[in-house]
Amino acid sequence: MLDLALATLLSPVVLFFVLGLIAALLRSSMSIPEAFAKGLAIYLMMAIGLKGGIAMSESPVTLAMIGVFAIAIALSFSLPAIAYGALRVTSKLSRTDAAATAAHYGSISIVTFVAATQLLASANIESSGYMVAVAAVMEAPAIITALFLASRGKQKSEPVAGSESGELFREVLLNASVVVLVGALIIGALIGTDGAAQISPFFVDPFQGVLCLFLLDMGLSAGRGLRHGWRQLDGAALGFGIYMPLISASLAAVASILLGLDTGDMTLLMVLSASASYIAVPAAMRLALPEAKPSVYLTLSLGITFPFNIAVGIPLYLTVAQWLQGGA
Amino acid sequence: MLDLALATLLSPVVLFFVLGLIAALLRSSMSIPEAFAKGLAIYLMMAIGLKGGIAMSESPVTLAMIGVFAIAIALSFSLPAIAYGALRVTSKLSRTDAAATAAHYGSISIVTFVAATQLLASANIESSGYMVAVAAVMEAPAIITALFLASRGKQKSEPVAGSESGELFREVLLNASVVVLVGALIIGALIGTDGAAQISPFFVDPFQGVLCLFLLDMGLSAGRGLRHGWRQLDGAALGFGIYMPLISASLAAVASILLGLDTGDMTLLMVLSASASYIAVPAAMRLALPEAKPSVYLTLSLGITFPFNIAVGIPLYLTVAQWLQGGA
Amino acid sequence: MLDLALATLLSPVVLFFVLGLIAALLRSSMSIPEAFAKGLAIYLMMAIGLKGGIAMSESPVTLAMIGVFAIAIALSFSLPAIAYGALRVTSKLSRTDAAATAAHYGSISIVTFVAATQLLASANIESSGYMVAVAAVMEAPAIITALFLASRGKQKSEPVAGSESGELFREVLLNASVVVLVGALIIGALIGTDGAAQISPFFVDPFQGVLCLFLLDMGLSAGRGLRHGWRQLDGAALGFGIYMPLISASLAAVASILLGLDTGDMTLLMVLSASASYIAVPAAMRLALPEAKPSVYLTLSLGITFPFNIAVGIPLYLTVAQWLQGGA
Amino acid sequence: MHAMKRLELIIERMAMKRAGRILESAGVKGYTVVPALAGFGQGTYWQRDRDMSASQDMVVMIAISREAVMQAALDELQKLLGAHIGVLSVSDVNVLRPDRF
Amino acid sequence: MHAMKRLELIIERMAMKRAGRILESAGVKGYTVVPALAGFGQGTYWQRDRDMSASQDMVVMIAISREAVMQAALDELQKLLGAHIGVLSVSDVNVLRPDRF
Amino acid sequence: MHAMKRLELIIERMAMKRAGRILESAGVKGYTVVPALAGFGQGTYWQRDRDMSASQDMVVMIAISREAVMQAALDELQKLLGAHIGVLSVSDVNVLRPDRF
Ligand SMILES: Nc1ncnc2c1ncn2[C@@H]1O[C@H](COP(=O)(O)O)[C@@H](O)[C@H]1O
Ligand SMILES: Nc1ncnc2c1ncn2[C@@H]1O[C@H](COP(=O)(O)O)[C@@H](O)[C@H]1O
Ligand SMILES: Nc1ncnc2c1ncn2[C@@H]1O[C@H](COP(=O)(O)O)[C@@H](O)[C@H]1O
Ligand code: NA
Ligand code: NA
Ligand code: NA
Repeated sequence: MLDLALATLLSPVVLFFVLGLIAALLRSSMSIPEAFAKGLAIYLMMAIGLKGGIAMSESPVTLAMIGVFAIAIALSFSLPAIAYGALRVTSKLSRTDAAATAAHYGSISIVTFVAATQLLASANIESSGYMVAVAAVMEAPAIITALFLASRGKQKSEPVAGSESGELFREVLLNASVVVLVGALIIGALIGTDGAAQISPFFVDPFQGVLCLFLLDMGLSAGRGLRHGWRQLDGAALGFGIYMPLISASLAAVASILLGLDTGDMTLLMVLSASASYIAVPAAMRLALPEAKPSVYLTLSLGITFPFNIAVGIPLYLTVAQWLQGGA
Repeated sequence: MLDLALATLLSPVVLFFVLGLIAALLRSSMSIPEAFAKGLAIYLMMAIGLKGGIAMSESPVTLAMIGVFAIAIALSFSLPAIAYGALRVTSKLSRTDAAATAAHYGSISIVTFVAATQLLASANIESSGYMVAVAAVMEAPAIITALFLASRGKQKSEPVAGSESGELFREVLLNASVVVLVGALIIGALIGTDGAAQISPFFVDPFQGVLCLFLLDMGLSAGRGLRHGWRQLDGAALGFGIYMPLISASLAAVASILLGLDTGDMTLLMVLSASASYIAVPAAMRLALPEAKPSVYLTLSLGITFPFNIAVGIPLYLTVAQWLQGGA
Repeated sequence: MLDLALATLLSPVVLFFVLGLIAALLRSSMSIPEAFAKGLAIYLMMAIGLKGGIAMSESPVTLAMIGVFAIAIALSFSLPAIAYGALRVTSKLSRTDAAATAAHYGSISIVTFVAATQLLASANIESSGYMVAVAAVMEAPAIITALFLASRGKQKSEPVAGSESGELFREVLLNASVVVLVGALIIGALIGTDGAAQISPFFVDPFQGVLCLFLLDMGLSAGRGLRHGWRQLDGAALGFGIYMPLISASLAAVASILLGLDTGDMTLLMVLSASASYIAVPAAMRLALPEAKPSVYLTLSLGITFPFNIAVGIPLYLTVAQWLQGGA
Repeated sequence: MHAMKRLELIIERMAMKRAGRILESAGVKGYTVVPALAGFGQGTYWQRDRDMSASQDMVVMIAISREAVMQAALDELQKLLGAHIGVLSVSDVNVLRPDRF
Repeated sequence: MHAMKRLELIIERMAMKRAGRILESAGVKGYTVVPALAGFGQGTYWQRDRDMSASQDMVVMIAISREAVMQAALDELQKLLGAHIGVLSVSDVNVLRPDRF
Repeated sequence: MHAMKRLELIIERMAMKRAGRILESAGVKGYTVVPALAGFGQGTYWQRDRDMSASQDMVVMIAISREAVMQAALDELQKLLGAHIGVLSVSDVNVLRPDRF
């Protein structure tokens, strides 16, 4: 565990995250232009999707896989209910803020997922290519639960002025991360290992380096979120950012044992469950629950849970998975 | 032919184009930031120019080459006249819209050219490095023909208020694609194969991958153009987007036989002739013929002709070239 | 010397700079989006910092190194005084403009530094990894001297309305280039050669190519600066852009001999002293001396001194260093 | 010149399309959207390049229109602003070609 | 404070320099150009990040000037707008340092 | 609708935070910053994508506020403009929800 934690903390990716975090906390004026960071994000999702798709092209679809998808969707649907309950009971967040926050914790963070695959790779632990597809299906269901929770008890409300039927649906199912991840997955499956040779000098070799640059930016965002946002949160809400991933990971661990997943996939399912969205879900929440305060859910998901998972969570989940599998 | 078509359609580059197209048609909100896409475009043109220049540094300038340049310029000058005639006779486009559209079809699309060189490479068919220079000289002449066509019969009109002598000239001959393409070509010729070693990890190896990312964006642009623009066009205009490249490619085939080009270069000259500009010429038209409607020429060039060439045209032109050469 | 000059002038990096310069002087409309160029700049600084840090992880800190740092800081503090004196005596620049310009010449240009390391590498001359750290410490001291010079003789002035204590301090010590350079240096030292393997496909292999793209943009900026700015400068000021780097390099040569530096490090210290800042210091000057005219200091540093150093200065400093070392 | 109303609506980027639909269905013949870079309101700051979630990004929508049409749009916009963050203001301007509006 | 006119010209990015030359030669002492992100007019929509040809990109030019100078500029601008797409409006503003304009 | 003042301050990007602090401490409840792309003034031109030092970048700050508050801000802003490059103008606007300002 300590070895893992150290390996994680001394990986260049995490070190650049910490650099960004420190720069932001020291109020450095540095920033990475939004257009450039968005371009990198699309690159990363293409690369992850292709990798997963190529891996899937080599292994047949099994019944076990279908079970994993079903459980993953069930987790994404149900985790927000737990998150919402916890927030409403312990913190002073309004119903809408609690529901919007809950949606983030049911959904996933693809960068956290990637960081976990890197740690697995460096520890020589196998994981399945289709876990990228599992990540993709866990993006959206949480939003549905959250909307249900937010509207409970209210009279059926009119739609917001100017809204169009289908706009939320499109935002949730056709946002950039879903389109690129699922699209690249399918393309990866179509081109297979042969087609991959041409594009791996762009999508495989520099991947780690690009991730460093991206995490520098995430560190800057997280640090700035923390600096501006923590005042808006009470201790109970801040605590939620730490204990909620642990709850989610525990449930995912139980599910993984039922499914008979091996160490790698179990770790990844725990990581997906424990991670919280900070790009796709915030955008959907601005459309669906515009009254909810972005500073609440972003401070929690990007400022607290993301760093926690990167520095502590991932090695912890892996250790637990190894221990549950009787390994070391 | 079918093999070629399939190889084209299943190449990652085309698959990402299709992904973008579908996402746009389904009204996904995803987009690639303009600044990032423009940066990628400059990278692609540098890479293409360098490749051509390095190839040229190894082969002497021949009389035959000069013939190709002359014919290419002649094609760029004359194709707009055919395009203009066809549009005026069959469609309801105004004189100005028809002339502006014609300019696009006399000029070229460098991405279509690159896609063709990729197909040739994957089919192990040789082509000449100087064809990049041919592409560069075909960018501008079409614009002159189009301006002549648009002004025919009008009294000599005053220049637009605020315009400066030379501004159109600069836009046409010193736009980003001409500067970068020609500049990189010369630099490539100067540094030669030796100098190329240092920069090929950036300009050669990742090229295919960057092209995937760029074509995803082109798919998004094309799909959006189609969705908004097709209503502005009648059937005759839409048909033009398909039959005009076939006419251009036929003329180029005839010219290639006269010049005695081999299969690879013949295919490329057909592709250049058949392709239509969607960045440099639109910008020039906004200056020179501001009354022309961008939605007309962009829907045709980016929404119809580009996808047609990528999916159907390129393999077709190659097949025809092989057949004309008595090959297979 | 002639060989070196030719090798420099025919390197792709310099050729792309010249391409940009020519395009700008011909008033081409081409540009590289700011967001993209800023992203590239951050990439370059990460790469340079990592390289230096990894090199430092392999060699122990010596007393000699500490001497170099001390001298470098002293140079950065003192060069502005010379620059200021020269400008006030020879040109008609106001006190504020002269002080602001002087700050640029005491600070450094990291791209000039990189170009010099490339030339050294291509000539198989060793240089120390810690020179990157030397570059970093030379960024800021010059600003302090300049502020002192600008305020001399004035009554203690009130701070500018709306300014906050610490804002200048943060801008000077925590601007993007300091944060990324120093941060990446430390990270490089932490991960060492082992950790570098994963990220070198992104930070090492494509470095030269990215530099080409970045220098194309610098050429565009320099050319535009020259075209708009030279009218604001008299001959004496323009001359300063050429002779000042020679003065600075001479002082650095003397210092290098006292320190016993070898050819490579001596060249780099001369280059750092001779180079002038064009990103970090201009930003600091807008905060600290807003009355100073940006067109003055930018035309000099980016339009005159940068091209001079790239094309003439670097090979010259190397030749001098070789000669002083009794080498050839 | 001819008197018109200029609407300036500072609103979240995600609500831009909703506001656009309202303007269009009220009969406004055109609008232009300008990106915002940073802002301050109710004690909080945001800055585009410093928040990768982009969830606080704002835009400024400008629409020039006849008074009567504008009045119709305002009622619906007010409802939109009940839900979304936004600042709406209207001023008097003069235009050259009144038939365009 | 001192009364001035504020010109706001929403125009195609490619025509920006033409408009700038007109303003300058009419005696306007300065202008600032702001990029537009998206827009709607005559039944068509455009969005900067979604059209790689950038041929429909608009910008907003703002110039503050004395009334007499502005009047001179308007006549020439009107000619420009005969050819290009664009929306021009003028409003009253007050400034602090009148000698700058 | 309710009468308010609209401040438009065209100022160097580096001075944006200073202006923001002045507005905030004068009691202005919010402002929005829009990036500029290009500009002209006193015989010099600048363009964002063409100067990598970004030292001439400008932004446009928009703040809507009550007249009394605006007056307080103007005095301090005038001092800021003594040092920095900038163009300040104030105009009349009407808003819907006066309690927000
Ligand atoms: N009075 C105002 N003038 C201009 N922009 C404002 C004003 N108030 C708020 N804003 C903008 O609206 C955003 C949200 O404001 P608020 O709803 O007050 O949190 C701010 O970040 C500003 O960009
Ligand atoms: N009334 C208006 N108010 C603001 N912007 C407008 C208006 N009309 C047109 N525009 C802008 O001008 C562009 C072209 O308009 P049009 O000439 O109507 O197609 C639109 O896409 C908008 O960006
Ligand atoms: N009258 C004006 N109207 C609008 N913007 C202006 C005006 N004067 C100056 N500017 C802006 O302020 C910048 C600096 O102007 P100046 O201080 O005149 O050099 C210019 O580049 C413009 O962006
Ligand atoms: Na989760
Ligand atoms: Na063509
Ligand atoms: Na220096």
